[in-house]
Amino acid sequence: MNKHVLHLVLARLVIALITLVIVSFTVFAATVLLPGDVVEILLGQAATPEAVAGLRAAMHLDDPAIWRFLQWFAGIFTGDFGISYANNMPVADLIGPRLLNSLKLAGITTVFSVPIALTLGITAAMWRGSWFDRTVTVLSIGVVSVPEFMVATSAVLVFAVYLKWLPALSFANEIHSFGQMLRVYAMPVITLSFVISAQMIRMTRAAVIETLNTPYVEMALLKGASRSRLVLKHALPNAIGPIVNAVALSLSYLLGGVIIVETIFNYPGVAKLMVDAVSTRDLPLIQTCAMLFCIVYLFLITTADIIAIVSNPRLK
Amino acid sequence: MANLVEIRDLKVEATSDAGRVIEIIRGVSFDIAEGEIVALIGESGSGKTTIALTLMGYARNGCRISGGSVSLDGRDMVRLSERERAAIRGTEVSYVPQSAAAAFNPAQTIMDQVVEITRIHDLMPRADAEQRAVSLFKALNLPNPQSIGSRYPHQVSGGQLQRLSAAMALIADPKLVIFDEPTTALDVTTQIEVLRAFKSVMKKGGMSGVYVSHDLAVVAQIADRIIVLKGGEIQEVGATEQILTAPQHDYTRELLSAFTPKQHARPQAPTAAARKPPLLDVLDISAGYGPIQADGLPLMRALKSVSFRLEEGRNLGVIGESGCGKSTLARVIAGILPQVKGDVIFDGRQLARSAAHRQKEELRKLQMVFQFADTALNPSKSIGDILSRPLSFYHGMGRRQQESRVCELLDMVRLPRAVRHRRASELSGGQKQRVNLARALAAEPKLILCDEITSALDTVVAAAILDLLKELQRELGLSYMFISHDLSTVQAICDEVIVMYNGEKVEEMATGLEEGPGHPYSRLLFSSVPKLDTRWLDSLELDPELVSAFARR
Amino acid sequence: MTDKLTNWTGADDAMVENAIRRGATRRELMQMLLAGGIAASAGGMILGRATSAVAATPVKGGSLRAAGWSSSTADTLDPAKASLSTDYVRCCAFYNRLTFLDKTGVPQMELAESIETRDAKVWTVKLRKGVTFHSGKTLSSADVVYSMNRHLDKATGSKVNSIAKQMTEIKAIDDLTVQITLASPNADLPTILAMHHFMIIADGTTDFSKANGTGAFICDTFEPGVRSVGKRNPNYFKAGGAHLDSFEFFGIPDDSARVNALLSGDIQLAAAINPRSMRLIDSQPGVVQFKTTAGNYTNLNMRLDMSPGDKAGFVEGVKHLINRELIQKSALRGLAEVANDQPVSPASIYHNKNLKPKAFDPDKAKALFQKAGLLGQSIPIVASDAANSSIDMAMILQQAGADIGMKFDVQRVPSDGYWSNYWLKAPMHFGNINPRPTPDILFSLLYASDAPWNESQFKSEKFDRMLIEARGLLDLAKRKEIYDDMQVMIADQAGTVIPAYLTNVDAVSSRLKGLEANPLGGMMGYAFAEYVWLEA
Amino acid sequence: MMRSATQFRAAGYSINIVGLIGFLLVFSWALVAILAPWIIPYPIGEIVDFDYFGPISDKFWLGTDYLGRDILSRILMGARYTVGISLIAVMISCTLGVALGMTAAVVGGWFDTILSRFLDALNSIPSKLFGLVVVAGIGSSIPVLIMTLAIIYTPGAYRFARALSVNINTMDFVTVARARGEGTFFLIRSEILPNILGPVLADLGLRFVFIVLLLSGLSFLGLGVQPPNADWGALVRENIGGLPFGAPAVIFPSIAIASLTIGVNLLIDNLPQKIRDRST
Repeated sequence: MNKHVLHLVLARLVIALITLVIVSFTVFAATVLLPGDVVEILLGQAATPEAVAGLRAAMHLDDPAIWRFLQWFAGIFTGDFGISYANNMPVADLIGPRLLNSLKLAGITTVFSVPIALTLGITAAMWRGSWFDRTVTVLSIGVVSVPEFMVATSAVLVFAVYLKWLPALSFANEIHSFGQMLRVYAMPVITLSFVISAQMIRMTRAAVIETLNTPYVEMALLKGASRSRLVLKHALPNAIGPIVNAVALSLSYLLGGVIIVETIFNYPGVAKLMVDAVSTRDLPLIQTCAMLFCIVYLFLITTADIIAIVSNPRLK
Repeated sequence: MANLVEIRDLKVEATSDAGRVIEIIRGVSFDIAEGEIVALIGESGSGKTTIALTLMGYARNGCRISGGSVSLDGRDMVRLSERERAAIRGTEVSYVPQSAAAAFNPAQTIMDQVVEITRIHDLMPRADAEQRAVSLFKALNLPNPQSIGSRYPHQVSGGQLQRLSAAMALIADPKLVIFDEPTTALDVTTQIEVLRAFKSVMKKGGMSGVYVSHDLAVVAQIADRIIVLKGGEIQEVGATEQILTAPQHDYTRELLSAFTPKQHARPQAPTAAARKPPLLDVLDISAGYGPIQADGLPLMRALKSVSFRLEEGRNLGVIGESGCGKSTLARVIAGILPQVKGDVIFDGRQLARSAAHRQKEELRKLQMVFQFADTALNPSKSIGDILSRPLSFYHGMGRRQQESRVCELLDMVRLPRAVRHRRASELSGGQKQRVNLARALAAEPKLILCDEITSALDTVVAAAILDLLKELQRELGLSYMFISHDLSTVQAICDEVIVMYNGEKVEEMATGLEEGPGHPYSRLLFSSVPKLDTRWLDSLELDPELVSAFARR
Repeated sequence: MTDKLTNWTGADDAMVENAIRRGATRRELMQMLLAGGIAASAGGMILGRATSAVAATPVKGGSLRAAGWSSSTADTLDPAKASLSTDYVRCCAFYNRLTFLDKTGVPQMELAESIETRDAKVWTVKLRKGVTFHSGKTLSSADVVYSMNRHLDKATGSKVNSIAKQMTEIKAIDDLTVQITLASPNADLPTILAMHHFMIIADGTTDFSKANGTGAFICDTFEPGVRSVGKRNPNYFKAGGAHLDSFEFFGIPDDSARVNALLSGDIQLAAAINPRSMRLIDSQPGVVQFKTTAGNYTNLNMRLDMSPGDKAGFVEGVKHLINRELIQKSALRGLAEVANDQPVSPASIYHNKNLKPKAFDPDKAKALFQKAGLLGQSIPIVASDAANSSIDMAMILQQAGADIGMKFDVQRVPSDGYWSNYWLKAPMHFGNINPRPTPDILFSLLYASDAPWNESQFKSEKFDRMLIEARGLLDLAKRKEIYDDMQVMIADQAGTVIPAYLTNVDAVSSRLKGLEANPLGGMMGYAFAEYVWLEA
Repeated sequence: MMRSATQFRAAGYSINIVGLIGFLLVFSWALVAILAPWIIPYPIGEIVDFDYFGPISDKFWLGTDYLGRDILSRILMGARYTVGISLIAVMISCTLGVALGMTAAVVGGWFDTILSRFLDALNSIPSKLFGLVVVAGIGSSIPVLIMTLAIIYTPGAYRFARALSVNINTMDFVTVARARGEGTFFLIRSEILPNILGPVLADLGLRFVFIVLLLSGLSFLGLGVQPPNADWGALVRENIGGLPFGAPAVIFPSIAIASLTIGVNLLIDNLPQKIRDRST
């Protein structure tokens, strides 16, 4: 019985690993396709042919790209992610603290937005067709349709510039108390929640409505169960599969997709790092970032799959 | 006896997708006395379930109670507020669903759901509730009553679920219990157990009951009174005995006659047939699901080296209970599930294992009709399109040819030509099954595999379908392989029967010899078919060993 | 009241003020003035004035947060590699140069005590005594030799390699004396040494994850693409040293975000405000705008060796079709000075004032295009956010073209990789040139036949000869004459359209004091950190 | 559920008032997109006002932008790009994704596995990197832009459609068709597709919103819409500086985006019963 689940889970993990390899190679290929290499870009306007040649030699960028990729790839297994071309620092050191920041932001956003989104989705489903339901559905679309940078900038103007309640920038490295944490994260989190909630709300609503039409919910109704009991105890547990899936997909945005928020609030996360890496053609850095995003993405969807499997007693 | 329930001039109306409002219950009135069990008999669409549900003040999505009164123990369920109704549901009137499998929440343990009523209305501490549940399990003689509650619905058999759902309804010993076709989904051998259990519990508790069913024989065993319904109106009300023996209303008679179909007239001497090469020759087939094991056989074996042959123009019945592999057999022959071992020789040619590798001609000559008419029809296509596809596919017909041929086919299966513009969802179960049949006929096959095609239908409709099959056979010289769990249907149409149990062919015989079957399982099976006799169930003596050996409780 | 004195200029005032700021003693100053041939009496008066000007008495302490506009993982503390304003600011805070330019563009001594030459070819640099690196090591000639030689080593990837190349020999004479020999005479060496890339680092330094300089701040934190924090250097060689206790710097690329950060008080200095945001800060109390026209510009380049640039008349046509006033008014919101197609800005003493900008004259342009046989053809212009407001300029030209039936097809390309993929390569593209201290550097970088960045492939032996000649001259007036002519040549012959010199606006909190203009660029030539102070 | 009086019926198909509003919004924007060149008051590139972020005036109905260009004209022209490009892109991505999704579900086996993995991979590549590669590799033009958007959003549509198709694939009527010997294409086209249409449309709605937004992002990678033209997202972005003093130049483009995206979704969420019923 549980052996079965284990089997499914393992299968998922193996598949995830395969995907990972595909991605890192695809990203590598993509980067190599880009014109201009790290040397030209580092030298910028000073990139005279001989200067370029010289620096290239100095940085051992003459050996074929694929070879460097393989070296990097081999390195991973020894926990060595290579040295950044752009500033000769170990990639691990560059990413480490920023990854932590990103995860913090993502985590807090999750804690904040997921419950709200689910509640809205579920309540909307509960009173399906009601005005509440309609407003939620329309608003959820309205909210995503406002460009992210617009939301962020407006938030800064209102809360930081005029009301002076919150700082305009998020200094992740200055948090010593819970209060400060709230102040620092409030705006980025709100902005991000705006972006990711819609999909969760819609999917949750759909999934719950789906299960509300099943015989066992009717049965519960005929036992005299209240509306809330119908939804929470009977519909919801059976809607978990699709819901976690939607949540996972929305959350997968929180690592690589938050570039705008990172820029506007000057929040040092990995998204900006990745963009920099791409602009400087910093292969080891790009590779590692891409790996990272992919891992998180796969982690999320795989967890979603697994939760779906586990939450379904038929597979126990 | 005072009346527990008094229904007066009840009206229910439904709104169709197109927005039309139709009255589906047209002024029904009847009473139920204390401790009385009343059966609502009728075909699908007769409104029997709808009426039963109004007793809980509930009307399904798209329906609403538009008139009349349903007074339960003096309170009118129609007038009460939703909150008040909720308070009564489960405590005073409770419901045993048609398909327990669907009515149990897959995500919760059985015990949670059985005691839920006591939690909702909080009637007693959980411990007591569980006590009570266990005693009910005993009373409904469920196996290992102590532990069964901790399982999940998918971990117990259909028969057990059905009884558990009864326990679920009885937990708060209500005054009235509504049974909605509780045994329709069960195998005959199981059905007996369930019926017995219900009957005894009800009698002990002295509860009133409403028993909704389309199966007179079943009702005969349990009900005191029978109400015959048709098109949302009461046709006849009477004591069970009287309804069975001296029916007043024509419709009631129709039902009764449909129940005992005429035996199939044996065709020309088998000896003559014997000389012909067999139309279908199945040699030592093994098949199943799951990964292939070391021994070259799949993990879950549904068929274990089954062989038989079927001569042209003759009909073979395959009978057995759910999970005996009879449907798998059909799927193997149709090439839907490739066998791992054995051969299928059809019309003198050996067939490839998978339909994908068979030739069009082979596929054309061998058609299959599925059990569930509605899932077998694409809901988003018109009947016309569905029927013309095989015409263009097999016979490469042009548009106009198709048009006329479709009409012919519809005539053949006794459906109005106008149907071809409708979608499946707009047809009744019987009509859908006819469409399925027509689709098979469109291919002009030699053999049709009928997988339980009548078991989802009302008796009358089923009988009509059987007659249709016979006529078609006469006109087109078809052969049928007829799969069913119901002996009488098989008797009605087949020349030979093979009895299957647990993936194996246990017996092969000519129909009509059921009185003296060799194999004990066959005996059990045949004796379990309910008879139109109120005393049948009580008088029935089953060899307990047989039961314990074969019946999947 | 300066009229009493003969040849005393505001520049000298500034020099004195700076000297005072750098903690020069009264005695030193008197010497300096006497060297300038000024009577002690007058000198005293000047000193009084100077000190009072400076004596908006600096406040010690406080920590400053300032934001530049760009920051990436390519941020570096290696002066040789420094490429963004962000790098310059940090280098200025952590290191020192041998010389630096005061606000009038005159080189002043910093780590060097004196720089002398006889023939402008062989230079002797005497170093200050008792200057120590943050590591505690004392500054010696070896450090200077090492710092200079790095620029000649290809492996360093120095930005000023092409300029450093003229230093054929750099050798230590003694512990505090270095001799620099040039390939050919160049009177501008002191100015060249004032460029940010020529910061002095400790001998043998290879690891730049932290900065070990002699600067006013000690590098406390440095995270590339994130931020840097400097703590006040207690034993800084300049008397008094920096006013601020700590100095944090980072980049906020998003323009409105940078302004908002300033308005909300999170930072005290927001560099390079986009003209579009001016209205926002105009209206704000407590915010001061600090404008510098240092002479950086965005220019449209037409390669003379490629179509359409090679067609006679086309370049001139474009020079007449580009509406300089409109660009200055609309695209740059008046934060610019209309320019005349040559790189020496009014901030430089060598600027040719008599060279007037070409008039906006569509009809003339039309005629010229007709002559070039290009009228009505669709001509691609490559623009990018990488080159400041180049897209707006391109659109303005495009519109003007549309009115005379000339199709300019503006291609916006990613700022990512722009310099290596499009700049200097596309037949018609935009460039963006940062201020350079001397015309010589500008010309040899951009217009000499062998210039590494000859944007329009302008080639002229005459021009090259004039360049060499002027370089060797120690006589200021004669040089200016030559440079004037060269500016005219460029304006008329080169394929580069320079519509305006951009004015750089730094928005600062009114608490921030001590900021001044500097020809090396905004933020006081990026060196503000050590001079400014915060009022409570 | 009784029919509310606010609904009207036409030839068996009926759409409620909310859906009608959605339809009108989308329709009018589509109309604008088509007619734009003839109805814009000023050429979009021309600087008509020396004042920037100008207020609403009878000369400039929606004020002027950061260069002093007429915003109304720019929005009207922008409709061409936003509506046109986004609609086409979303169509392509959904068509592609759904087609692949159904094929994967029907064919199953290694085909399914490989395809799913590959698209997952594609999905986890940052769109900026992807965009850059495209500009660098193929260069930049409207068709390229559309394809890029489409490709970026195909994996999502695929995941969604595949999940639905897998369910339908187990239905008897599909088995019947198989047993009849039908080919994959027929199974997909006429057995599966009609039955997943409803949910697919609903999904398309949300996807559309994201594409509209990503569009502006990509145009800043130099991909697609070239100056002086601009899509709405780009309009908001280039005028964001005007937000602090509520410049119409930044407010109205945002409103335009919102109205379009909300319109599309209202329309889809309230499609006529007959179409929605096809969803199973």
